[in-house]
Amino acid sequence: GAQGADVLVAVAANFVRPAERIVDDFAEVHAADVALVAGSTGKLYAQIRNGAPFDVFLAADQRRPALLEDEGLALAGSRFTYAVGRLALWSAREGVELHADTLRRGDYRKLAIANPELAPYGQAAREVLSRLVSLARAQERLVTAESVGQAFALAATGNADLGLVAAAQAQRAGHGSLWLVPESLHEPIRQDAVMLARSRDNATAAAFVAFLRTDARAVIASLGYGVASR
Amino acid sequence: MSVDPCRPASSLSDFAALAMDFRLQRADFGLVVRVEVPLEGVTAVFGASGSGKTTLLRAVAGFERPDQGRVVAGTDTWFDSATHTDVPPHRRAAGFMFQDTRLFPHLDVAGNLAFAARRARADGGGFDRADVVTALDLEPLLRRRTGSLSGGERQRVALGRTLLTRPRILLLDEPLAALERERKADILPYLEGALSRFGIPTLYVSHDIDEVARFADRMLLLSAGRVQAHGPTPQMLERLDLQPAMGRFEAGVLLAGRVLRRDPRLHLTWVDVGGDEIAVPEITGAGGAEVRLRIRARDVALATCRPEGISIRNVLPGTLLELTPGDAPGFVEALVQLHSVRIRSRLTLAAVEELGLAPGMSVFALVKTVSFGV
Amino acid sequence: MSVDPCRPASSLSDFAALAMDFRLQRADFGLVVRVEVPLEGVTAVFGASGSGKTTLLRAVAGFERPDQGRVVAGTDTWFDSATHTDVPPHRRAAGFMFQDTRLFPHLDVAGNLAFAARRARADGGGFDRADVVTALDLEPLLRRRTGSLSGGERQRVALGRTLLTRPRILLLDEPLAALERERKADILPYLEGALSRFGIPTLYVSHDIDEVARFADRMLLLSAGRVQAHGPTPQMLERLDLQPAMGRFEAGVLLAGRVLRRDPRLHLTWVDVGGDEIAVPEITGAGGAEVRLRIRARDVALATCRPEGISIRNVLPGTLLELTPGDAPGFVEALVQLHSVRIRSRLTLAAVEELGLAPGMSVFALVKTVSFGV
Amino acid sequence: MDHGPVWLTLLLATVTTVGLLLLGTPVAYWLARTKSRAKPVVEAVTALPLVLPPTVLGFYLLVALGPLSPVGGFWLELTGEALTFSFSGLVVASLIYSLPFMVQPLASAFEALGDGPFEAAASLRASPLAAFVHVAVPLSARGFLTAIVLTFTHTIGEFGVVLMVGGNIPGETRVVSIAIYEHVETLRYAEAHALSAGLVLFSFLVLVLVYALNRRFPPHVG
Amino acid sequence: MDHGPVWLTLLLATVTTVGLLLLGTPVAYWLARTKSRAKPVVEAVTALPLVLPPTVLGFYLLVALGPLSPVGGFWLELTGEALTFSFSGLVVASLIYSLPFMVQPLASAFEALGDGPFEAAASLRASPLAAFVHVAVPLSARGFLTAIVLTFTHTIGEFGVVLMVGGNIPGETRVVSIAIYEHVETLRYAEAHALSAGLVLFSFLVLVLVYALNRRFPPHVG
Ligand SMILES: Nc1ncnc2c1ncn2[C@@H]1O[C@H](COP(=O)(O)OP(=O)(O)OP(=O)(O)O)[C@@H](O)[C@H]1O
Ligand SMILES: Nc1ncnc2c1ncn2[C@@H]1O[C@H](COP(=O)(O)OP(=O)(O)OP(=O)(O)O)[C@@H](O)[C@H]1O
Ligand SMILES: [Mg+2]
Ligand SMILES: [Mg+2]
Repeated sequence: GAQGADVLVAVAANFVRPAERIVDDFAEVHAADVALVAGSTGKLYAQIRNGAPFDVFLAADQRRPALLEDEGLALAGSRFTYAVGRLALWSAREGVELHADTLRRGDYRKLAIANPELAPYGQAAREVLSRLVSLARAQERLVTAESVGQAFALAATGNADLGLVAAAQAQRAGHGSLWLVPESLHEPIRQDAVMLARSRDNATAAAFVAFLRTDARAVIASLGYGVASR
Repeated sequence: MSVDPCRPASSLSDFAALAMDFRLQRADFGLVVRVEVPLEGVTAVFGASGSGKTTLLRAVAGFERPDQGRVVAGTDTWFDSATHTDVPPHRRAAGFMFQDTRLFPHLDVAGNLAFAARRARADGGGFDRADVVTALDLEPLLRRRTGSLSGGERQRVALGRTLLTRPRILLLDEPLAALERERKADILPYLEGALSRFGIPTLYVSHDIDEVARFADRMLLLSAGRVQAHGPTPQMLERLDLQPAMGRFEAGVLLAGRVLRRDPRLHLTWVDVGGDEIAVPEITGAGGAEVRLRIRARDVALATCRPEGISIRNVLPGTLLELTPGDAPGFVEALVQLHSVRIRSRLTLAAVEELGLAPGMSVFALVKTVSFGV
Repeated sequence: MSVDPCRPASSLSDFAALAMDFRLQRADFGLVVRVEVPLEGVTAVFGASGSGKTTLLRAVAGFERPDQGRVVAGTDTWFDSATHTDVPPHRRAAGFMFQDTRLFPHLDVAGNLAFAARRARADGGGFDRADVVTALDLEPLLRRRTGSLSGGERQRVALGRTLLTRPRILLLDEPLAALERERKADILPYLEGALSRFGIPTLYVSHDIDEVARFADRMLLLSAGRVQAHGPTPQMLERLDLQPAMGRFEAGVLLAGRVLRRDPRLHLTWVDVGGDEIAVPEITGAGGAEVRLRIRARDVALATCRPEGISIRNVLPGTLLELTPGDAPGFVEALVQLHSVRIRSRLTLAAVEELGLAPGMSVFALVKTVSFGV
Repeated sequence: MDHGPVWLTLLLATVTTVGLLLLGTPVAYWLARTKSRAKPVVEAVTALPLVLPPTVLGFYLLVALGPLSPVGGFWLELTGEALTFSFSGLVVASLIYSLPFMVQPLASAFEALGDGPFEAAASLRASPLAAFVHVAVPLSARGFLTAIVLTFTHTIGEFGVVLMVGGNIPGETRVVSIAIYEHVETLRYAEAHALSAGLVLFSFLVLVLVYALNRRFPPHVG
Repeated sequence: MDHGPVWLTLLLATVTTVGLLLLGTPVAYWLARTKSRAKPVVEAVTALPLVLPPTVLGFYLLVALGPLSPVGGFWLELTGEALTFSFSGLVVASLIYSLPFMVQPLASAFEALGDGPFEAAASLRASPLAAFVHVAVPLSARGFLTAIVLTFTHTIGEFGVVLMVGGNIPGETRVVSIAIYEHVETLRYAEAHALSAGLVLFSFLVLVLVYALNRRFPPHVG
């Protein structure tokens, strides 16, 4: 059960996998019970504002942690970028040649992206598209998923022949065809973490955040994320 | 005794009577009632189909709310539009048996009886389950689902169920209509006996005057939502003006008598009716017991001289009082004064002419013993 | 004519007859029927409550599936367990009127009638809406929701609805049980006339022998799920052994006669019954018209010499054929041979002894004119 | 405010409700009248779409209706369009997801009728179909009302399945529920409140009207 | 596999169903029997929780039940625990969201009874309460079955509201539907398939059993 958990970490759905590894590593060192609560960043934010008992918030963007900081719900100065997401163009089919021209020429029926309004990966995908082609042209063959996870599902099930998804997801899938979108085509997808004000006296939470800043960097990097320079 | 709509309401006594004084409008049909029925014995409610019998009973039970007026049972006001009194049906302790039985389909017969028995008035008259089950022959049905019962079986169960609530007043809406004559003949004496034994006042709707004339103390005749007449059964049966409403073959008289003696070998009982002796089929009742004899006018013939060598047992001397036209052409109703009671006879115009019958003549009234239903 | 259960099935003719030859078990109740009814006229189905009347009709209509056997109407096999034939009810064209009416609550009365009329057999007999509405006096009810109809009104609507389907065979389950005598007397002649006019064969369940004796061609007597007897009405009414089942006050005879002459002033009609003249209340029918007279044994008295000065119109000379004990103690049933028909009389033992009645004696049968229901 | 989603929502809810009336009514009727031993199994199956979370059901529908599946492939061949990410796909998904709301109340209403009305109809020479249309349906009016209200409102509110299968394409599959959801997620609370309030108010008025009419024309049995 | 969510789901579904039986039955009964003019309004209100997307409804419930709201504050004071992100909060949210599934079929079943059985009960001296318990309830058995099945399965499958109000906290508010959702979201399809299959199979078996029993003891009305 989680009632007894020392630390409750709210984590953006796209980062659950790495977070689990990190928690395991952390537990080996600290013998502490850290529980993860996955969700969309917007939802988690709304919940924190309404009294959710989280200690640490690993968001998928920078905006929500910043808001929390402004609102005094997060510890001032605790915000930092724990991971930088990379975007990949991915197809479930093997051996497909994927590159910028694929998008430019529109060699696809449907392209799945995460909802730009909701997910930073969606936002980044939109930027890529608007740089390579006009957004209006891409629009009609675009399908928008609630989250980058669902965008991946759309591509993985073949409903969309292509998806602009998280590189970490594509890498983990271990199959299909992949083109890592150059970072020059979109603003970096900075994912910020913040420690919540209600947990200012929670030493374990502080330790976990510290762990995330330091020892976890290798794991994060190995799972398809960039890590921000300090 | 017809009802005078101008009688002031205050004259409705509130002791041991059911006072119904209300009006109730349902679309085209209006029921206007102003009548008081003693809270004892059986009051038969007659009237053509659609005359308002069921509606009257429903208003008494509390299932129809009169637009205006009062329903008072003894000292309890059940409904009064003036004071906004409206006692809910389940508190009126009126046992209503519905024309369409309304057995509970989720319970078996025993369950339906138990539903009632569990809620019986503690201080109510003594209907007990075994008694009712035996009288209505419900034993073979007890474990049966109600959905598979025959029409007559449903009625017996519904009657038993209503009796078991030990109501303060019984409202029976054609309780035996689906039963054949034989079965009725089995149940009626039980019902009659039980009602008088436990003293539960009853309003009894029936189409069949024969069915109730024997045990109804009073009759209430409805016609198009109005009380056309109301009074003790004997007087009501004598009234010629009511015959169209009561059915033309039903006219006759009801005579109170006393058992004189019995002949066990011949299975006959002689009854004294105000000085006349009438032979009827054997009655199981002690000598001196009071009985009522219903003699239908159509079963009475007249003779101007005492007939001999005839199988008709009762030849009663009397005086012809009056002759009135019957309700059908060719028929004449004769009223004959016996020793102290009067008897009614239905004749053909042909017979009246041939015998030269006229008021004042001495005649003999002939009544077959077998015309008395057992 | 009782039914011989050993008669081979092949003898069931399949021309213009309804052959019912099946068994059907429902928990404790078993219905075993092997009888053939001509597909014309009215067959009255009698029997105590719970004897299986409704079940029989339901099996014919197709609402109950026999466990084994056949139901054949004319040349159509409706059910045959051997060939797994089971024509669905709506294709049998059997107009079933339910004991509990089953009006459609979502339609008004006119809607209920229209439901049936719309589906009437094109080639069926000529019941038309206006005719039925008038005969059953449904006009004032047409716009009414069925939920608010009185018990009798419901039955009239249900009967009208069933007639309007112009069925090939009518199955009427106590169609008039909720109606008072007057109303019945209005409807019965219409029904009788219409049925014979349109030639729709009918099975008619009733508790009331008087109700159907006048127009039923045959009777089928059920007792505990078995056909106890079956045959033409006159013979059935004469059979003493059936009296317990048919009700003890119902015994009598049914005589076929022919209208001789009428007296419009006295409103009498004389009917020739096999050489005897019987005066009855006025019949609206031409001279020479065939009529049936039902004479109940309880309405017949006997005399050893011709009585004088008596109001009884019909004094019929005859010979006493036999005396048998009645079904109740103290009663005797007498069979009297008239010119060519026989008549039954119910007497007291006391009368038999006093008059010294014995078979072979000459007697006079006395029958009041008024005992014939109009 | 963009009216597209509102219009699309109403269209989807209407099409789903009408579709389920056509598809679900016979199923419910069969369930209520059958004596088959398979009845409990079919009954259970009709309730099953509820037990899976909408998004998950949506995921499986995505697989089942996708162009790689037999159904989706057939549809693609037939119409030249994929079933997913189209309004047709949404309808199919909604039909499946809302099935229980139509079938269950209807089966319950039909069963409550018992055999009486059907026998009466057959005795008046009405075929089973006629008995169904002219007797069973009007007598089950209250059951239909319940089924329609549950189906319609549920289709309005549902978006897990719809989002997954529909792909949130403006004018094609972007319904109101997704729009409100987006507003909430992106902290545009004022817009979310306005749209929610509009949806609730509109639905409330429609429902009050429907129930008031139902009251005026009571479908009462007995 | 972690059994916590399964257990929690069954507990939540059971508590919600029982709770709604207790709360929804009187409401449905009132709706079916009342002659009040407010009836259509109340009827509409009981259907409204369906029109909002679960997440959005969840959002409003989050606000309404949160420690800053009067309700949430009162609860906090009373129990010392917040209503949101607790099992109690989940129950409250589920009760509200599943209300229509209980009330609507029940009201429909009660209405189908008409006045007959109630008059019969009153004529046998049964109080309105007794008539309700001993007549209306058993005669509406099929309606109860429908209401219970819809409520229970819907509570199992629902997760939008639950996720929002409950917060997906392991052992406290993390139910199966959320777990499956999470598996799908985090691309652990194998786990999602296993859990979904288990859920569907289990539900199917329970439903078949329930329907088969219902068939054996028919609650038939006449
Ligand atoms: N709600 C109503 N709206 C209109 N008319 C009604 C309503 N309820 C009853 N009636 C009419 O009132 C009259 C009296 O009905 P009621 O049921 O009291 O008759 P009844 O004397 O019991 O007849 P029956 O012997 O046929 O049962 C009938 O004509 C009936 O149609
Ligand atoms: N499904 C069943 N299970 C058990 N018994 C049944 C079933 N259906 C009918 N019966 C019984 O069969 C017998 C005949 O019923 P039926 O309805 O045919 O009688 P009926 O002659 O029409 O009687 P009534 O004149 O009372 O209507 C009754 O005793 C009834 O209880
Ligand atoms: Mg009545
Ligand atoms: Mg019967």
